[in-house]
Amino acid sequence: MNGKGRLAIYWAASCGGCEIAILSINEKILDVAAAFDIVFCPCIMDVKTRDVEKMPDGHIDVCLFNGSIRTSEQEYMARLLRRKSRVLVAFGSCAHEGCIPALANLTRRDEIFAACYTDCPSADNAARVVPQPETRIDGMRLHLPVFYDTVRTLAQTVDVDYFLPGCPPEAPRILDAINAIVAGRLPPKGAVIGAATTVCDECPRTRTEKKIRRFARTWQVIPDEKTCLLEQGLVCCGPATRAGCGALCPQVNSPCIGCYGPNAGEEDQGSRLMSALASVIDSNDPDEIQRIIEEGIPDPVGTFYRFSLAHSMLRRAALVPDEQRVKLPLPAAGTAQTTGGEHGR
Amino acid sequence: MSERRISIDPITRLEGHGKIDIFLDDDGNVIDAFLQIPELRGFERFCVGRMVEDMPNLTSRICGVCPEAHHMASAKALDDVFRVQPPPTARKLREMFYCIFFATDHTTHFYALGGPDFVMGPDAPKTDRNILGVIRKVGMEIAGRVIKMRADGHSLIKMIGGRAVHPNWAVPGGVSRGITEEQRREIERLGRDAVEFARFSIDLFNQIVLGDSGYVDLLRSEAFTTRVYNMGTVDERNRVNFYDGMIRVVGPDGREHAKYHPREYRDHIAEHVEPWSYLKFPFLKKPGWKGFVDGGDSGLYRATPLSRLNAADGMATPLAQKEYERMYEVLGGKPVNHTLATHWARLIELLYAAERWVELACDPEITGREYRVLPAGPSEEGVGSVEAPRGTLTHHYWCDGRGILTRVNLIVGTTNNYAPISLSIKQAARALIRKGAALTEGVLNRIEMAFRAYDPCFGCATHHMPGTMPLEVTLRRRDGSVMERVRRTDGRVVRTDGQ
Amino acid sequence: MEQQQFEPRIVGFFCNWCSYRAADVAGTARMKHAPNVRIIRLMCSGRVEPAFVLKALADGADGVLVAGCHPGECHYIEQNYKTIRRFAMLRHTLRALGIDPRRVRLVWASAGEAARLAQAIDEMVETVRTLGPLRWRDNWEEDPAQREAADRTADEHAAAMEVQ
Amino acid sequence: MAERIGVYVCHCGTNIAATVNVEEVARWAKENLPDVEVARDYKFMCSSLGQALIADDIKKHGLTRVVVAACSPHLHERTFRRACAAAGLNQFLMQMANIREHVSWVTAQRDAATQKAKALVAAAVGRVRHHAPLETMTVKMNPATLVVGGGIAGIQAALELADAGYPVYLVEREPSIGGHMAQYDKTFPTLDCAACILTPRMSEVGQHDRITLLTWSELEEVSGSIGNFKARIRKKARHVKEELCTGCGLCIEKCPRRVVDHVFEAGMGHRKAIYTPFPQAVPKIPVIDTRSCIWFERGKCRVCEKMCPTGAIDYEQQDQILEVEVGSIILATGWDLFDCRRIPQYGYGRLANVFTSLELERMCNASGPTGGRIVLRDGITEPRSVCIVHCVGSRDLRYNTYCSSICCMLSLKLGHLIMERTGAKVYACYIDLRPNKKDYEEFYQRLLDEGMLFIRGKVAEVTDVARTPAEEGKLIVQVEDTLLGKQRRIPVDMVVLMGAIEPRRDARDIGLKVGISCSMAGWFIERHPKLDPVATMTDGVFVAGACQGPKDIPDAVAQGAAAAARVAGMISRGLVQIEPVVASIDEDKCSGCRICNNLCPFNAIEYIEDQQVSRITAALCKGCGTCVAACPAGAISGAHFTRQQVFAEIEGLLWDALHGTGPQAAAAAAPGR
Repeated sequence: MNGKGRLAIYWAASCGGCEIAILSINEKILDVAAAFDIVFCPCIMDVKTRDVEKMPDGHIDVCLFNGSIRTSEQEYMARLLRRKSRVLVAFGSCAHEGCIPALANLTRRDEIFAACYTDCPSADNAARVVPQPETRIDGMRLHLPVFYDTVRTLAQTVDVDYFLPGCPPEAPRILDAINAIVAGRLPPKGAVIGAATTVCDECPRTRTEKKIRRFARTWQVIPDEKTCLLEQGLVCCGPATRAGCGALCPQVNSPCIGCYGPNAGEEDQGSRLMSALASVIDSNDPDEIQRIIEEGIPDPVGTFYRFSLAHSMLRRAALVPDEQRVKLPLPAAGTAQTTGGEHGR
Repeated sequence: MSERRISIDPITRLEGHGKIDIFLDDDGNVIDAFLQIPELRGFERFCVGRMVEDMPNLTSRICGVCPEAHHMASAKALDDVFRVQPPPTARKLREMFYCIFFATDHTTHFYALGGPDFVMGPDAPKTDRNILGVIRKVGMEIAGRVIKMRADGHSLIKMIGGRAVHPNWAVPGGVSRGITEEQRREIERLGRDAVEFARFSIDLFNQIVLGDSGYVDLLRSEAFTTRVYNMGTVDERNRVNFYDGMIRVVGPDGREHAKYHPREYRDHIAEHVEPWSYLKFPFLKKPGWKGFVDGGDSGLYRATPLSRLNAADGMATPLAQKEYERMYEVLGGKPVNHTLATHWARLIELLYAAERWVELACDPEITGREYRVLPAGPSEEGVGSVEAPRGTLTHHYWCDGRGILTRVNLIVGTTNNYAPISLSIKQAARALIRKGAALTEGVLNRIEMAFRAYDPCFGCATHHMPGTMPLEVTLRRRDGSVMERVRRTDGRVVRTDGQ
Repeated sequence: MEQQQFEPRIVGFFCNWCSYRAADVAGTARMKHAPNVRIIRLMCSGRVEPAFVLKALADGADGVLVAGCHPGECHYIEQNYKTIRRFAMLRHTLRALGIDPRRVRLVWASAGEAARLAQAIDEMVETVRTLGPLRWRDNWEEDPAQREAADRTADEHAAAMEVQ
Repeated sequence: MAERIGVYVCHCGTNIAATVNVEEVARWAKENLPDVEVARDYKFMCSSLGQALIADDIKKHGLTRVVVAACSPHLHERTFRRACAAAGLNQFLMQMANIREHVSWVTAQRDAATQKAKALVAAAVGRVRHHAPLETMTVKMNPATLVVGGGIAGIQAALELADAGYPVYLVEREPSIGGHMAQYDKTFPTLDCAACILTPRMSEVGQHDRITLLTWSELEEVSGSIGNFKARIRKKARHVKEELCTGCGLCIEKCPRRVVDHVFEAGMGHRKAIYTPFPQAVPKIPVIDTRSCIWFERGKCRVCEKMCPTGAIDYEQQDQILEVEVGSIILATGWDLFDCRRIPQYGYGRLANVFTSLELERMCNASGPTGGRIVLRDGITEPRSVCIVHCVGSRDLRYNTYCSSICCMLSLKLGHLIMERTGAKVYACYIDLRPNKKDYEEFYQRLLDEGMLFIRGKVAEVTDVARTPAEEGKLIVQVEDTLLGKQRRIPVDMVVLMGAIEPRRDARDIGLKVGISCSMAGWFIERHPKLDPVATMTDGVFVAGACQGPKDIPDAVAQGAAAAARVAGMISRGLVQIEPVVASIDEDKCSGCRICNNLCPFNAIEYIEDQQVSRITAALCKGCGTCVAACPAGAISGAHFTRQQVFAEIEGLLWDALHGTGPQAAAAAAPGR
């Protein structure tokens, strides 16, 4: 990159933690300001979408895009910034994998609206009002973006060049990435900029062979501070989670919750964790195995896919769960689909 | 009769999306103004089915600006769900951790978000009206102190809570790990710096704002005065407390309206729903929902630094108490209803947070080894509440015998202020946009100042993801055709600033 | 009508030593059974990763059948016990995702049990037939209305004209 | 880089072509599947002409991958791999699609069959693209062998190998080799003296310059793999210096402490605190039993020390750990006798004159406690009637379901000896008599002639509660005679229980150490029950004798020799081949989480402490892929069954769902909601 580059930082469906993380590189932020002109960063300065729309395509050298896509407005911004940016980086867990808000993929828009507006314990909403894409109040027209059923990652919406994992990415990793970009030391397109091993590699706890008789809930044990949390029965996502954070959570005596996503070259973090944990259950008796699993891991999706449901192979729960489908004896294909379908909306 | 609409889309320098629509009649007078929040995430729904003990980590993702607030409210809700009393060491660690966060967060807002309006002035070129502008104006030395203050805060939050953003530390019955004596010494040392920084920030506010009659007039002006109820958490002696206490509500006239335990929140407040926004409008049940009007008969209330001071009888630390008294002296007694005074109140809270932080760091119990007790098992329900920088934050969980959530309700800091913010905006718009009066960008910024004072975080508010789109004002006829548009053209300038 | 009937697609993961041979024997003995199961040969049922099953379901399978040696008879001594453990975990997860556990089945078949295997295959095909097509990708296929909404945002901006 | 794939669809005469439209499948493959260079259908791909077809295309079209859609790979994978190899294409770059056993032979619906055949071909094509050329590895064979167990089977194996000129380490946990056979007097059916045939072999072992004999020693740990095992052996302290001891026996003679010998004498006789199990022991060097030695108990005595002419006694002696390196291991750890107390109604341990077969063996033995006299517990009275109870703990669902196989003959032998030496009347209560080998039936006939009485029926109870005067002072055996179809009460002086032959109590631990497993019953599992009875699933580890299942002396000896022959074969070749379908760990990706560490029954995975990574020993890996599936970091990959290959196979199998063709993909195309 010769001369000053143009940098954009945008947030779609994110919590703002990624911006805080960027600010957390502290004085280094000035180095960034030296290397880049920040041409778009609504969080801290008054630059407008209009300005972005006016830019020629590819005008922005690097766009750090955090947040996932769950409304029409965010989809629009994603498309716009893809067009205007030469390098589009999916920054942080939300853009990369959907993060915790993607657990919403276990539900549907109508269920979310019900919980938030019509059936909310503190709502005063006898009229059962829910937000509408368009509202008219004596001639005045008000618009809201459309709320999608499914949270999508940035890469499931537009073409993405690089990914930076973490919720949020730790400052050193952010600097690594920025320096790589500045120095033009860019990995092949589509690469996740991060470590190629998992959290255990950075975890100071002592490990031995694993034999699990019981999965413990975090409220049930005060873990010993020296030995592997998994060996103490706690479901630690470390073994299946990309390194790079420095194993911060295990070091405050809390199990890794998996925010860095799967290891390099892996697509589905949950399936790796599932397989690993099941493999070391110390029983060959199907009933006992069932009990160990159901008691210790009552919420498998929330445990294995806490941060990566949108990016997982199945992406979400069935819009119409099998048990809710109308079951006909040997239905003809067409029928089955439409009956299945009608429940979708 | 053609109707005209001004659309400020979106509002900037806050955490979250926001869009203001102002409707004018042919004379150019304001008919009505709407603050729309264009997003929602639905934590209330998708947390159902999760393990209840996961909530401090799940809900901290509601907002990356104040994850500590959700982490704490959630942990307290878990204490309640599991019917467990954290040992004194844990309680104090949590409060200290929380004060460190408060000081850091208030710093961010004053210097990066709200501050620029004062430091640079509402009519300064918009390109300067941001943190970089502030740095240029106040100089690198001060900028360095601001950056250091934030860096110290985050490094301590990381040291204690494990991570600078989204800590993974609080558990039902306490915290996952205590602190060592050497860590304590570090915390105390940086705490003393923080107290100095807070005092320095107040002096800065005195010079720049109180020293400038123009600002003082603006601050006292009717355009920025909203008379609604005030909410805040108070300790046993009715002094401001962020971490724990009773909820106290004081009327626009300064009389106590209610004082209740957070568990009883639903006896006192309810939420109103409008089809044109994803965000709900909480209000006090007794006066009830009367629409966007202020006064004692309307249920609107604020939960902000200013309302917390209004709702309390004083501050629990000496220096902050002095500043508290001085503010009311200067602004003519309690309660203060001048929205812009919120910035001042915020700095007083900053000072209190820093002092309390040092107090707790010096507490002999703070390094105790008993920082966690194991509960027997989950009960069916629990409520937890703290004062988030942007208002009273309430988490309410229901779960089954396995500790799996069956229902979740969240009333988040900024949400409390949604209605009063809308009202303030309407008032500001009415006062500032009049026929004949040129519609300048400065005018629009003043309107934005009306809500910026609340330091609103619509990220929290709607448990939707923040993200702001630049300000733009469009005047349209009812048919939608554009009459005129006012926009800021400062994109390039920022670049040249950088060099 | 026959063509009308829904024909489930089922992916099979069979171990090389017992179940795959059993399937061979079923063929050699000309035991007619549903052709709906398409078999992948692995050395051991212990090689089956949950990811294989998820991949199959995501790519259009209506069901998955995993087959291995009987417990205690594993060619690799005890690896099929790990299969039991993983399978329990997988089904636990699939249920939470709204997938009927009957769509994913684990059977044991020694090389001699061709008939038993053929029967299991027929049973499974019928079960999945009654459950209906899974057609997983439809779950996230974009609703046209959503695209329009996104485009509308674009139009509003495009329509705008500037006045300083 | 794009591959050039050849697809060959076999008609198999009409076996496939009658049901699958093979021409269509081939045409379709060429047109629809990426990188397919040629696609042909042919009558018999496995014929030499068919193979030539592939070979020619490999040369002519420069094919880099080959897919053969035909019968089951179990039938012809080797054939087509060889064909490819012959044409210069690595054999692992060929993949088969099973469209006969799995398609044409299981359905009659032509459309469905053709559709499925396409799916299987698409899967094979998708998969083969990701295949890697693999080479079989070879390792050098260490000529030394470790034999565990010094019974007749182990002795046989050791001698065979040593005589062939290869070094052998023979490990025996007792002070002397010889095993159970040394306890016997006579052996069936020939009734020749056990000692006479065993002791020469024992001394041969003792003197053999190629055999390192390690008695009073136990196997501690085994690492490494075929060709290069490392074994740690604990040489327990004898407290007698082997290099000085002459085996004169003075120490034993003078030792003041006499204790009951529960091992060799089966509790029937005594030994000293310092002892050799029996006079002909090999080696002759005694052992101090520190649990009964007065010096070790109370710190006085030291008589043996005073007596020893060569000063060989050493009370301070410590256990030693020896490390030996061997190329293969033969387990011949033998068996334990069923504990007859477990069947209380038979009264063993409660009723004085109920004996076990081993106890009787010792009594019969001329050099045994009674000098060969068969007497009741009082040590004087000879029994006038004896009842031998068969299947005690065998063929019994409550204990062991299997048949111990030697007890019938043992019973006949003992019956003969009892009658010969006491003239007593001998009954045998049996379920079935199984004298099923060379000369066994004849021996049975002989015993019938000698007047031994056989009652078909499982004994219900042995009691001393008399119902009639005739039963007074006797043991009464309650049994249903299923031939006469009536209950009988047989009063006798002595009852002998034919206890079951059981696996060694610690067989599983030993199995674990060398990475082989035991059946439910506890016998070591052989690689194949018929075709490979002495090899195991772990290359380089063999089993011989009763540790693999109950057997008599001739079978044990045969297996010992067989195992030795297998080992000798590998040693003479000097090199051993290792399958390339194994797992390997990418140590950069491995975080050392140790999830995989105890998933391998073959001990192929070891944890490298200082580097904090796990590593797989290819020679030990059997390629099952369980660890590959378990690795949470995705650091383990399984050659020829990589995730990439299987994923590609899945995508191929579901081509019609993914690419919107075929009956219901059409429906799938229709808007879902």
